[in-house]
Amino acid sequence: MANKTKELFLKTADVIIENKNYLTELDAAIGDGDHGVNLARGFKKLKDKLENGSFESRSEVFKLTAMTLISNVGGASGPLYGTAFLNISKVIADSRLDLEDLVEISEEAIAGIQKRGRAEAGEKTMLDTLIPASESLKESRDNNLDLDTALKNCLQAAAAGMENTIEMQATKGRASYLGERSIGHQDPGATSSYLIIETFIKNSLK
Amino acid sequence: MANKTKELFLKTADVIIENKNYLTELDAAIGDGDHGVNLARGFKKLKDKLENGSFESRSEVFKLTAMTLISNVGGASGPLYGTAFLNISKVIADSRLDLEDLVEISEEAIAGIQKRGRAEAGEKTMLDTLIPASESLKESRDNNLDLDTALKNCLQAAAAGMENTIEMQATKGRASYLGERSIGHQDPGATSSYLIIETFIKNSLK
Amino acid sequence: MVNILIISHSEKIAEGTKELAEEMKQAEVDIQVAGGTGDGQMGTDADLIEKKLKSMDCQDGIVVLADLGSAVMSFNMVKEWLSEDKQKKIKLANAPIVEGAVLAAVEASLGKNLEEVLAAIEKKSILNKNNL
Amino acid sequence: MVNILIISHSEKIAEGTKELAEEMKQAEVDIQVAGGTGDGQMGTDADLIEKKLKSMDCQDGIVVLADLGSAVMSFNMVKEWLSEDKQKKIKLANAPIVEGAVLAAVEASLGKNLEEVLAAIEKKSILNKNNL
Ligand SMILES: Nc1ncnc2c1ncn2[C@@H]1O[C@H](COP(=O)(O)OP(=O)(O)O)[C@@H](O)[C@H]1O
Ligand SMILES: Nc1ncnc2c1ncn2[C@@H]1O[C@H](COP(=O)(O)OP(=O)(O)O)[C@@H](O)[C@H]1O
Ligand SMILES: [Mg+2]
Ligand SMILES: [Mg+2]
Ligand SMILES: [Mg+2]
Ligand SMILES: [Mg+2]
Repeated sequence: MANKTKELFLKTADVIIENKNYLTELDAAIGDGDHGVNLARGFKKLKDKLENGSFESRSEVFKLTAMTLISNVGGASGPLYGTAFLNISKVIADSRLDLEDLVEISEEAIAGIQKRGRAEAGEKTMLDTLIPASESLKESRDNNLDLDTALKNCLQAAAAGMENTIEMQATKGRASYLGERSIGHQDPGATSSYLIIETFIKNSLK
Repeated sequence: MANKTKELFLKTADVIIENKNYLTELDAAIGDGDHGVNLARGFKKLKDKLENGSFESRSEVFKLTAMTLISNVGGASGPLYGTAFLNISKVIADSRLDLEDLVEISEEAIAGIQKRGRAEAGEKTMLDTLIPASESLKESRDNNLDLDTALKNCLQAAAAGMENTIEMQATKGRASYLGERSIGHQDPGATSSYLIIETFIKNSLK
Repeated sequence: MVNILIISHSEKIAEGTKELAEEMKQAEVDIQVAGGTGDGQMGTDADLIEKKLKSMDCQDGIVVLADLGSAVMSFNMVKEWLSEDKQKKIKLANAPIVEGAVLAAVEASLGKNLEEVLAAIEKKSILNKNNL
Repeated sequence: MVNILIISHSEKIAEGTKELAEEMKQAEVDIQVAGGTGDGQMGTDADLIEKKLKSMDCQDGIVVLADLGSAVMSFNMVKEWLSEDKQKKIKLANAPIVEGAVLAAVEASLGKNLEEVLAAIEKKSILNKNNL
């Protein structure tokens, strides 16, 4: 599984790097205009490390990703994504993942981000993509949906969550400095979270 | 009178420059260690300007001194001494000064320093040299003492005032950051004020 | 637009604060600095403060951030040299130099007026570092 | 002696703050900085924070001054990587980065303990710029 995971993160890195300017523009509107730059810096470094390394387990790849983002991103999203991936690395198995596993992984990621950022749903952050996505997975599990359907629903929930940040007022992160004036813009972190989820889901569905 | 005043300030500049290290050491003990450096910077510039200029009145020399210190000292003592000398320049006459004039001049200087620094007597600042010196002049005037005696008394009062700052706790300026631990050190500004008064008195007594 | 002047004993602090605040601007706010003595020493340069205050657009006011007492003393003095009209529109903030400048850049660029910018940055909550 | 770590998004702010604080030291206090991303950008570098916290003498504690939320987030994370004993002795101050660092340098160098240094710099009066 280590190699598939490595490929997945190389793909994710490409998606983030492709969206560098888009993410940066979103952050310029309500933050300091560096979210794309930050993540691209971290994911470029990750690509180097992945391409030049060999890995034994999924967990190892997640851990490398976490540490690389923590060390290289430079913005709040560094510790936030870093802790999310680090938490996942602690629970993720090397066997085929079922819906129950995905629920656990999503909850670990959210717990990591909340540990670092102390935010709740509705504060206009990456959590507003991730929490609905996780909730969707739980619902699918409770309703015994098949994995493909569950992932499609999850992606939809993530997209809706991301879009819902437009109408939210930021109460965490730099966008919170803008108060009411943060309303009307999509949160950059919610957007990068969507891109990551999308890449994960599209590439595991294949 | 312009030339005598020019000579007086050239002499004062030399005294301050000679005492640069001493004043700086006093400031290092309870401040940021630059009082001598600051004043030497200002008075060196003043020497240049005095040596290369010609002046029509006492007032003009005082004003040049004020503006030069304001522009070049870089520390609190710049605006403080600058405003003192500027105030003096507004009232000082070109005729021979009597005790009444000296009282007025000292009060103007103190008013200028208090306008800028909002300090009172006993806060361990330059005012603790200047206020006793001014009070002594007033007492001499009220007792109709002759000018020479008045100036000698004034110099003694200034010296005592300066020394009394040792036992004071600073409540203004950087030394106030030290709280009780400012006690036991002589205030650098009180010391430079004493040096200035001493130079003024010794050179006008000649 | 309210403009911003940052006065620090240290040129580095002044420059760095300006750069940090610039990042958060939502529109054109003029952020100027007066840092150090002009000859590379720690201190304040009254002439530089004067030059900045005179050259900056003061139409909607200027918020001044300063680090320590003697910077404030220099500023108070220079302010008195300006026209009464300008004096009324130039206000020293009781706010921390770095944190205050960043917030002021946001508020000013959102088109807030002088009193609003000051009110926003003089809040005690600016000291709470756990507003993540 | 309590030591001091200054964490800023800006290398210039971090360096300038250190220099300003050093001036007020009354004795040897170790004042270290972690400024910027390491490649000259604005941001925080968790590795640098870790390196500093690990290399600094923590015997009597370390007071940490940080500028904005994401610097605090990085610091909180790095702190968790340290031994429990060290964690207890490393405290983030709810104080402005520049003004707090200067005061902390004075207090620490006077031999105050960690709680005393924090109490001194977390006072609301630190916001009053007219303490001349
Ligand atoms: N306290 C927080 N909790 C969760 N997410 C946060 C928090 N603060 C910021 N974020 C997320 O981080 C994103 C900004 O990341 P980035 O621009 O890289 O960091 P910085 O704000 O330090 O420049 C925001 O769009 C938001 O989604
Ligand atoms: N508010 C004040 N009122 C009167 N004098 C003051 C005040 N603050 C500081 N001083 C005087 O200034 C002296 C320090 O001057 P200097 O070292 O040149 O300035 P800085 O403190 O800015 O480095 C102190 O010793 C004190 O006498
Ligand atoms: Mg950002
Ligand atoms: Mg940033
Ligand atoms: Mg000094
Ligand atoms: Mg100084």
